[in-house]
Amino acid sequence: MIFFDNVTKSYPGGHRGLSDIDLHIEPAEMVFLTGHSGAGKSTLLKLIGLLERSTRGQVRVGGRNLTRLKKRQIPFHRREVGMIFQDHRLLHDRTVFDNVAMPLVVAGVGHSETSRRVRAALDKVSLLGKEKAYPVTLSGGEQQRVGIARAVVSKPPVVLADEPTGNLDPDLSREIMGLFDQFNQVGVTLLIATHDLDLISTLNKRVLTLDKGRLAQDRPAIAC
Amino acid sequence: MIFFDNVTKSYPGGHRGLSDIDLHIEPAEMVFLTGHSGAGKSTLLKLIGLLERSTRGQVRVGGRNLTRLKKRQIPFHRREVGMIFQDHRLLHDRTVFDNVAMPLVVAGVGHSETSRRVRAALDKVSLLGKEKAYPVTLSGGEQQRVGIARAVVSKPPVVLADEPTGNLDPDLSREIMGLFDQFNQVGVTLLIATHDLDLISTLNKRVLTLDKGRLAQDRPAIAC
Amino acid sequence: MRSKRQRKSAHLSRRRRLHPHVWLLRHLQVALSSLGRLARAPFSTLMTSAVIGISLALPAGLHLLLQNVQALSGSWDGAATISLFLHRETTAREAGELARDLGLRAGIGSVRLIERDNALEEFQRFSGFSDALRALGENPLPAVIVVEPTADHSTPGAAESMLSSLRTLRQVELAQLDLQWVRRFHAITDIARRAIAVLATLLGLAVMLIVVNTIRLEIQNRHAEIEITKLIGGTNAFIRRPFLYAGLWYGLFGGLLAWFLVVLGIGLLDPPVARLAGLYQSTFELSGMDYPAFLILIGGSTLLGLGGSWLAVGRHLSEIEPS
Amino acid sequence: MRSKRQRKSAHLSRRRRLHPHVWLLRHLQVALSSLGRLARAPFSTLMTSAVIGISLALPAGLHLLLQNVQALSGSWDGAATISLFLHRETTAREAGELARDLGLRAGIGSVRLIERDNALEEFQRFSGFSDALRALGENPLPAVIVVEPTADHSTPGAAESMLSSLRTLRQVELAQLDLQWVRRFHAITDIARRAIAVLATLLGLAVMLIVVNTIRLEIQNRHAEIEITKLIGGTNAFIRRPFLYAGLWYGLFGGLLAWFLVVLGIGLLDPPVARLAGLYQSTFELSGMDYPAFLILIGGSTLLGLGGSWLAVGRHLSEIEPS
Ligand SMILES: Nc1ncnc2c1ncn2[C@@H]1O[C@H](COP(=O)(O)OP(=O)(O)OP(=O)(O)O)[C@@H](O)[C@H]1O
Ligand SMILES: Nc1ncnc2c1ncn2[C@@H]1O[C@H](COP(=O)(O)OP(=O)(O)OP(=O)(O)O)[C@@H](O)[C@H]1O
Ligand SMILES: [Mg+2]
Ligand SMILES: [Mg+2]
Repeated sequence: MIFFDNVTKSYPGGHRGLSDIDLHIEPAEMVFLTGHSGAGKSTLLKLIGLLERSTRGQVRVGGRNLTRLKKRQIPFHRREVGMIFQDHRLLHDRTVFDNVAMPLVVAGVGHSETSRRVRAALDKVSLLGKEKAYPVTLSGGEQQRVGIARAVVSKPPVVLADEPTGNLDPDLSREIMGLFDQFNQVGVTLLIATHDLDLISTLNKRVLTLDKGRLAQDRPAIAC
Repeated sequence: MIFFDNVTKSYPGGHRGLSDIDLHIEPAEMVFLTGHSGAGKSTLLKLIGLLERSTRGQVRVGGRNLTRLKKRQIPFHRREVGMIFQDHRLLHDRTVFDNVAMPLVVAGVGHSETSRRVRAALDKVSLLGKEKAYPVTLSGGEQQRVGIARAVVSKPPVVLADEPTGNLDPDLSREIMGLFDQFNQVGVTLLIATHDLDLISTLNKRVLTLDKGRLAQDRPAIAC
Repeated sequence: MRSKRQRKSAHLSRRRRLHPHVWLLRHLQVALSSLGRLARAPFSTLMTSAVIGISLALPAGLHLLLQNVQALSGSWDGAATISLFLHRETTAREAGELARDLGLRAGIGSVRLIERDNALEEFQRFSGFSDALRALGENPLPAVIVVEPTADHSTPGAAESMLSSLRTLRQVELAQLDLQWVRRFHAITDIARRAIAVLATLLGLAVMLIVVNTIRLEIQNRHAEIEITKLIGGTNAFIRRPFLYAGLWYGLFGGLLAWFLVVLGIGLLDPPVARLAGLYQSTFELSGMDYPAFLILIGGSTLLGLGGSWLAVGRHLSEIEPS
Repeated sequence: MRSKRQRKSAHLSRRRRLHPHVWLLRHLQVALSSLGRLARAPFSTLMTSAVIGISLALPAGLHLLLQNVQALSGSWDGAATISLFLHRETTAREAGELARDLGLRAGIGSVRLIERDNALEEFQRFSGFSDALRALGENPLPAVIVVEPTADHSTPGAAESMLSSLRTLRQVELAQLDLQWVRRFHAITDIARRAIAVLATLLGLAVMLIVVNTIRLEIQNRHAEIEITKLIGGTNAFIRRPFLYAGLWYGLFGGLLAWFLVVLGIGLLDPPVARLAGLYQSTFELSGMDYPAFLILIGGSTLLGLGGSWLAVGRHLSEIEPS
């Protein structure tokens, strides 16, 4: 599903965010990404979501060569990649419902269909009661879950999450990971950057470790 | 230093963020604040920084009764309370140096003095090399440290931190906590909201636990 | 692999084509929702529209005034006229006959006879020296026949040749091609028209700039929204649309306000103009804006608004990229 | 406890008072840094200034034109004049003597004798009926003495009584108080002045609105910055200052641009005006803006800018509170 072929990302100023990454993630795989602060986790996710372009090497997602993708095709690529951020990136002047509905509105999904799917997504993250609330009135954890609902509402084949549990208490973190596992069960490919090594250790998933922009370790899930 | 006297905070709509909190934090104490997501940790910190006003009860900080503080005195109160946020709250169109210098500029500190103190603060969080960088070019952990530098640069007697290590790897988290401990040694009163129970357990500090807006537990530091 | 990739990318492009019905519906939705957004910030919307309205009201109002002046002086503005001053001995009857004969000539559109007494009256009114002339006692003025050539004989050349043929008439002491007032009047209206054109250009430009600026600031203002919309796969067209409609609405409201201001301005100017007309014993009234002019004003304003937002959107939307 | 709290709060307030020298220095810094911010977005700054400039150039330019027209017609605008039409039999010598006598009378400022031939000439030029009058052969016009009362005898009452005393002179056939042209001219300039006043008010308002709107959008735009500044203890005065200076700069630049546009406009209008003046055998030239008018334009514009930003800041800054 996701291929990195000798990918290097240099930021303006010469700083290397990623160096010579080779990587292959199968469809419907769930993979954790760890590494110290500044290791390049966010950079790797950004390359997949086309928030940045690789300096060298090829990134392919779902058969699309991102290196060659034209500018006007980027939106259509992003519709197939759900993204969850450390800082939520919610719109503070829109209700929870409207925030979650955005990917569907952008894709031109009809009104009743949108309503149905948004409710289903909010239900999954246990926020159905906060539909009409504004993000500022939510706690950090609740905002994070709104972001997750938004990322999955349009059922994208790939979901990227950048430290989705950084601001959550341990119980909620486990719950969210369970949620990701559920998505994974129905065939979604997930790539999750996290610092929470304890949590990872309780889940039997593939773990990639970055170190100063290089892939230091690739520990596969132990087949059961 | 910080007194809560039967404090309740109701949000518009009737939701109770905090209920009947009684609390006393001594000068130069370092206190952790934990609790599930939505327990009211951020709300408690906001009351101290006057980002919200209590609905009932009295909050006093450094002898000032915040309930009675006039609107135009709020800025001067905030200068004595350094705040660190989950989402950093940096200005993206200013360099790291300018971001950290803001509290000093606001307080009217002279040019060379500002420069000296900003550099000292950045040195403490090991970011002296990134002085001229813009926040977007920093990793999440680096941005968090800029936020910490900004909160302490004006040497406020009270520092509040809302999940300062949520986005950091374990090593860096420990390092930051060490930093807070250093501030504490020189007499700063610290109140830190966090989910990282493992980290707390390694440090011998007072821990407050909130549950649904109520103070559920107040475990004092074991005197050595 | 390659062919699969190509299929996929073709698929990506295909999703952009919509059924025209759906397309129209979406545009309508965006137009209404952008109107709703403006309505939710009525003060700001009113301000922008007011600035546009005032800017457009000026050239429109001045143009209307110029038209009024030209209407007032309709007779001067027509073809050149030839004045035939008859010998003072010519009797009123002879003069009348001559006028009748001239009316039948080819190339002559209309003929007006001003008899000696009327000539004095008209001259007095025209010059303002009424009492002075009355003091002369005897009427020194001859009868005058004013000949207006038909349109095809009004060119300078044709008028000149008609003049020389009329000059040979027995009863005519002096024939004069009356172009001087026309020339002066044209010089004045020329200045006015030039000034109004300069003004209209400047203010049209100003309206553009206002809209560009407003939309630009609005784009910056909705920075977060644009960034997030791009992040979740919003196309540029999708993001652009509400801004374009906002510009269109600003233009439309500005145009309507300009029209209203012109109507108001005419109302304010009417009393002093009536007083002036009174001094000239005239019953002249300012005429308002007609329907085509109204449509041009509104249409032009709307286009300026749309054009302005187009410029702003083109320049500033691509600057915002998520990171 | 209580007294300690009070002492603390007094301490908080005391920190706000600064040494005047430091205060001035800070203001200068803010003024310059806000200028720097404008310079870093030159397109936007230029646009806002351009809109303000155009809006102010209009009434300023029109006012200047009106002044020019009044200068052109300076003689009409003076005191009322009395025209004495002498009997046709009066000789040139008699007329000259009368004029000299009149010049010595109390209440009479100046006396001008128009002899019969000159009267005809002037009359011809004035009426445009030159050829027609020449055709009359004999000069029908009397000599005229134009008497201008001194300022204190120019009131309608005093002028009327002087008129009746002059009317009794032996040589005078007809005495006429010449107010008609003055009245007409005043009616016209009255319209113009009223229109310009309406315009100046509207456009002054527009400038205010533009600045209010620009600053309002800028405040929204710098939402995050304001929020964070409040968070770290920035006072309202500290946050307000750069916006006020931005308004001031916009006003100043707009005023300078308006002045430039007026100079440009005068330059553009000069050729057709010269042509028109040529038709009247005049060497009239448009005069530019003088120094006090320049100062009023710039000062007024700056004040409008500052006032506009004051309004915007008052309304919108308190809406932004950190959370
Ligand atoms: N836009 C940018 N310009 C320049 N350098 C950048 C930019 N973005 C990131 N970097 C640098 O690239 C390196 C990797 O950054 P990245 O954000 O990928 O780290 P990370 O693994 O996500 O760290 P964290 O856990 O702190 O979020 C860092 O050293 C950072 O300073
Ligand atoms: N402005 C607001 N308006 C209404 N309700 C609010 C507001 N802010 C917070 N709340 C509610 O108050 C409760 C406490 O919120 P708070 O942000 O203090 O929780 P928290 O302990 O910081 O949670 P987290 O660990 O997720 O950050 C939550 O249920 C939240 O929905
Ligand atoms: Mg990161
Ligand atoms: Mg919180």
